Amino acid sequence: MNFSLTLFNVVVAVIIIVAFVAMNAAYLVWAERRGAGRIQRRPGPNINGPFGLFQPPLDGLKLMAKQLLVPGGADKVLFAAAPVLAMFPAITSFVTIPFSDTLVAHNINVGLLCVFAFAALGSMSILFAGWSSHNKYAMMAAVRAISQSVAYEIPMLITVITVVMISGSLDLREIVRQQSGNIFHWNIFPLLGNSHNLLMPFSFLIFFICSLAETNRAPFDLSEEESVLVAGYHIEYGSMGFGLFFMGEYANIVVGTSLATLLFLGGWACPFGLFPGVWWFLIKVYALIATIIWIRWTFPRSTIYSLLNLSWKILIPLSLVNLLLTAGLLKVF
Amino acid sequence: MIRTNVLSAMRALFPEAPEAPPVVEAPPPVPEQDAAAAKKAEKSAKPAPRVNGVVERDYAVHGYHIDTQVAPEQLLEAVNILDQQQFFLETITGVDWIADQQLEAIYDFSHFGFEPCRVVIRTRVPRDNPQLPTISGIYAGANWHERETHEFFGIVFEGHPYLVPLLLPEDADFHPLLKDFKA
Amino acid sequence: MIGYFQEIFTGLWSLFVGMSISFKEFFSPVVTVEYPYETVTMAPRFRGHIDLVPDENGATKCVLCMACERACPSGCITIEGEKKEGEKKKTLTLYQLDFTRCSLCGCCVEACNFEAIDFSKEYNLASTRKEDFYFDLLKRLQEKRQ
Amino acid sequence: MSEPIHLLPDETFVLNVGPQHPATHGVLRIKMRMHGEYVAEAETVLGYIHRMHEKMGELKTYPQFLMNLSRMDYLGALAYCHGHVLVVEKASGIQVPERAEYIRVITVELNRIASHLFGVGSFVMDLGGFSPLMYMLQDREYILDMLEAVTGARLTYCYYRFGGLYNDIDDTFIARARAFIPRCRESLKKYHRLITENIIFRKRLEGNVYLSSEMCRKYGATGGVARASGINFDVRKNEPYSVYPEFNFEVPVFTEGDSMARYKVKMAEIEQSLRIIEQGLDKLPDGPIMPEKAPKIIKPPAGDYYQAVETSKGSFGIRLVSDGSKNPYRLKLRSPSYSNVSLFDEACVGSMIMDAMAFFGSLDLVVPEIDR
Repeated sequence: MNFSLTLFNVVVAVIIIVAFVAMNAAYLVWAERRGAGRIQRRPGPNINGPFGLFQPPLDGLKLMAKQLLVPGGADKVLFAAAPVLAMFPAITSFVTIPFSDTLVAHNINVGLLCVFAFAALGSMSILFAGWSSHNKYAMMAAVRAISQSVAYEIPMLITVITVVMISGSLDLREIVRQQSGNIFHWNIFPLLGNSHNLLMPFSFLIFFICSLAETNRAPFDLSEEESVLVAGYHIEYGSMGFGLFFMGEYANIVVGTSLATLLFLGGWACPFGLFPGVWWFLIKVYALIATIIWIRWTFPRSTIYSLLNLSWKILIPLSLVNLLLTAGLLKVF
Repeated sequence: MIRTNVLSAMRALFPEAPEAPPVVEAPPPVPEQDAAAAKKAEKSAKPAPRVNGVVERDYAVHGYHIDTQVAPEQLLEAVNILDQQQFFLETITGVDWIADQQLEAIYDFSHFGFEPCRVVIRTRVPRDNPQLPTISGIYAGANWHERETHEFFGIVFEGHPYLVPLLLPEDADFHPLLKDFKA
Repeated sequence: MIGYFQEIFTGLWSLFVGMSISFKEFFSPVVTVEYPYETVTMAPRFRGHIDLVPDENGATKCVLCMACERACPSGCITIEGEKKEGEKKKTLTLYQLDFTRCSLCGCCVEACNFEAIDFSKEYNLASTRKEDFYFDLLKRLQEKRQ
Repeated sequence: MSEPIHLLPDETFVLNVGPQHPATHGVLRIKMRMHGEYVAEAETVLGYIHRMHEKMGELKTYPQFLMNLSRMDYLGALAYCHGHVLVVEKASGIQVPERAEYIRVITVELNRIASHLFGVGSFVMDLGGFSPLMYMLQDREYILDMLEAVTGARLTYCYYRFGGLYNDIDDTFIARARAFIPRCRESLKKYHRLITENIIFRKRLEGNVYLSSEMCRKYGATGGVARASGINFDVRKNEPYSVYPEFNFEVPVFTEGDSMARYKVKMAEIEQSLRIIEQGLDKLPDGPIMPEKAPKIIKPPAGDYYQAVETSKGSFGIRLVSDGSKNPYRLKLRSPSYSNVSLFDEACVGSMIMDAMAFFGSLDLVVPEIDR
């Protein structure tokens, strides 16, 4: 009885999560296009439905109506598996991500570890797609994506360790609970609150840059650079295979920003210390997503070597120093 | 300064004609010429082939200063002179003088300096066996211009590293700018 | 060492400057015209395809001098006329413009000494059939008269 | 920056960039032999939109060929038309009224700004920044609207005639041009803050594919490419034509020889073109726009004529060989980008493909002009 109830709970939760991620992915495309349009002083999609809100389902319909082509010489199994894998890490990550104190599919006390373990699978889908497509552009993109992923996992995890050290827990709920209260109790703000997180804004910056790179977003979207690699790893994908990659990118963004919110911005805590709840979590997540969109439509793309230089020469040393100093501060206070 | 340098160096190419023929430039005829003059102009449609040598031209009329006609053997020597004077290659082109059964290759050179000096080197080859030495060893940029001249006129540039059509399809065996080319 | 940090900070600052610019643009009004729903008015000198100019009776001014046909670089004008009985001059029976080849250079309009042709202001020209672009200008003129 | 690497021939592969590739701005193909991310060998393949303008020139009469010139470089078409009318006027001895020349210069410079804005914008788009292109298109749109009101066309103008112009400019045009100058200066400041100072942009472009001045000379590169490599060459200054000697402007020259310098040259040239337009509007004389006795039929006397003009891409030369008939005997179009792109094969070897494509974008190519 107890087991079947848990199973029922998990199934319902997974369905909700899939729906949440898919809706998010679809409507973030809309938001990105509208936002890009406004930044470029044009309206963006505004014909289908009010404010163009029917655009994403119609696009999905169009993609689904198209034939799924497998290029000659492609590895059929991996080629089909790659787009599915693109969505998978995002969905599984959400199983352990708490939306509020009570709203979580399945909380485990090493939730943070779990999220990173799944998120690392995302680059596998790019590798599969690039390798199986039998296309040189896709292959180059895959190699880029892997080296980028390797380079940015390191500073990202080192930075996360600082948060874990302060909170003393890998449980995401616990990390947020410690930040409850008003805006100054959040991890990002130094001095007040947890008193020994002087370097947290700095950690947040590193984390944010790394999550941009991890999710292959501009200015680090080298594996889908349209001006050289045409579309990168999903060059050979059409139909819903492409659609899944496209949605996977946005789903990964949601995961990344959710993590940033939980670790640094106080999760579902209200800035004024009032009415904490899931809405505050969502507001913060979407604010971060808006920032990411804003960044994408402002900056040119980085190069692969300056991208790797940024990681190995700047972010990793800085995050190591950050880790050491945080440890020292923890010891002192 | 550079103009006189080039002029003297070019004249040295033609030792048998030390005195350059005096430049006689007919002023451009007034546009409203009578019918007889127009007919006359039409009759003299093909300019008489000029002998090899150096001519100084009126820049205001022709748009270039020094007009050199060389024999194909002298071409590399003449181009070398310009290379030493830091000239750059504007373009290479051909003209099909079908009445004379000759093809003319025209090399346009100009200079980055502030004294305008445009030099034209022209050379004529028989139409049935058009062969010229390549200057792509001196001017790397001549590579493409020679390929273009080759595909449009059929002039063969000996020693050219890669003489295949550039603008036309790579299997094109026709030369569209020849006057007897019919599409 | 100072250079290392200076580079990081100037770099970051330039990024913030860029973001402030795009932020400002975000709240600026839209400058585009949503084409099928709203259109811009064409400039008076806009050169669309040519059209026959009606005289005060609504008939064509063309006298079949063929100047436009000769002037056209692409040979896209075809003119036919016939001599009706009891009339001195030929009358125009066909003025066809092959718009697929027209490059809108205006040589024909300049060549015309009778001001019989002029540029139209048409720009909404789209079709999936080539034949739709063989305009019979005389017919257009007659339709306009009605 | 990319170090020269030891290339192992058996570890290379061929990458076909183009003919349909976003970075080639049209249909141009580059056959690249890659060593990982590095370019080991490149061969540019042209001719995908070759239209044989030169043969058309021989088959058509002089006025009929007018419209072909604007089909070469459709972004900065007026400068090409200018070269064509100048060489025919020179050949047949037609005197152009001063007002017509001034209007030609003003419109050419406006068109040059439009071309540079689009060139820089699409270059930044190659680097992944899309919004700057959109901002630049707004300014360009203003120019195109202005030119459309005068010439009747937006890109493929047919405005200049042998001896003068198709029609005169009006007060609206002058007012709009005057309003454009401060507006463009203002947005130039914005572009500098948004692009020139941006760290990502600078990191990508500084030191990106160095071109020496000697290499530019050997390949006959002109225009912005040569001026970025320290060659002070601008046909408007070095070999003044039209009424350019009466204008006070500078030729921006940079010595770095990298893509950043090529970009900066363009931005600086926009400023100089604004200066020329400003002076041109001030000095604009009254008078006719066509000579009183414009010849109806153009028949230049036999001989050959050359005219070079400075277009937005470089020095455009036109060689006219006339045999005294209604048609040119030979019309050679020397397109600047043809020479500019010919050095790509040699220059890009050893750089990473991203840098090679950024370099390619910095050359500011318009493929119809290369292929003619």
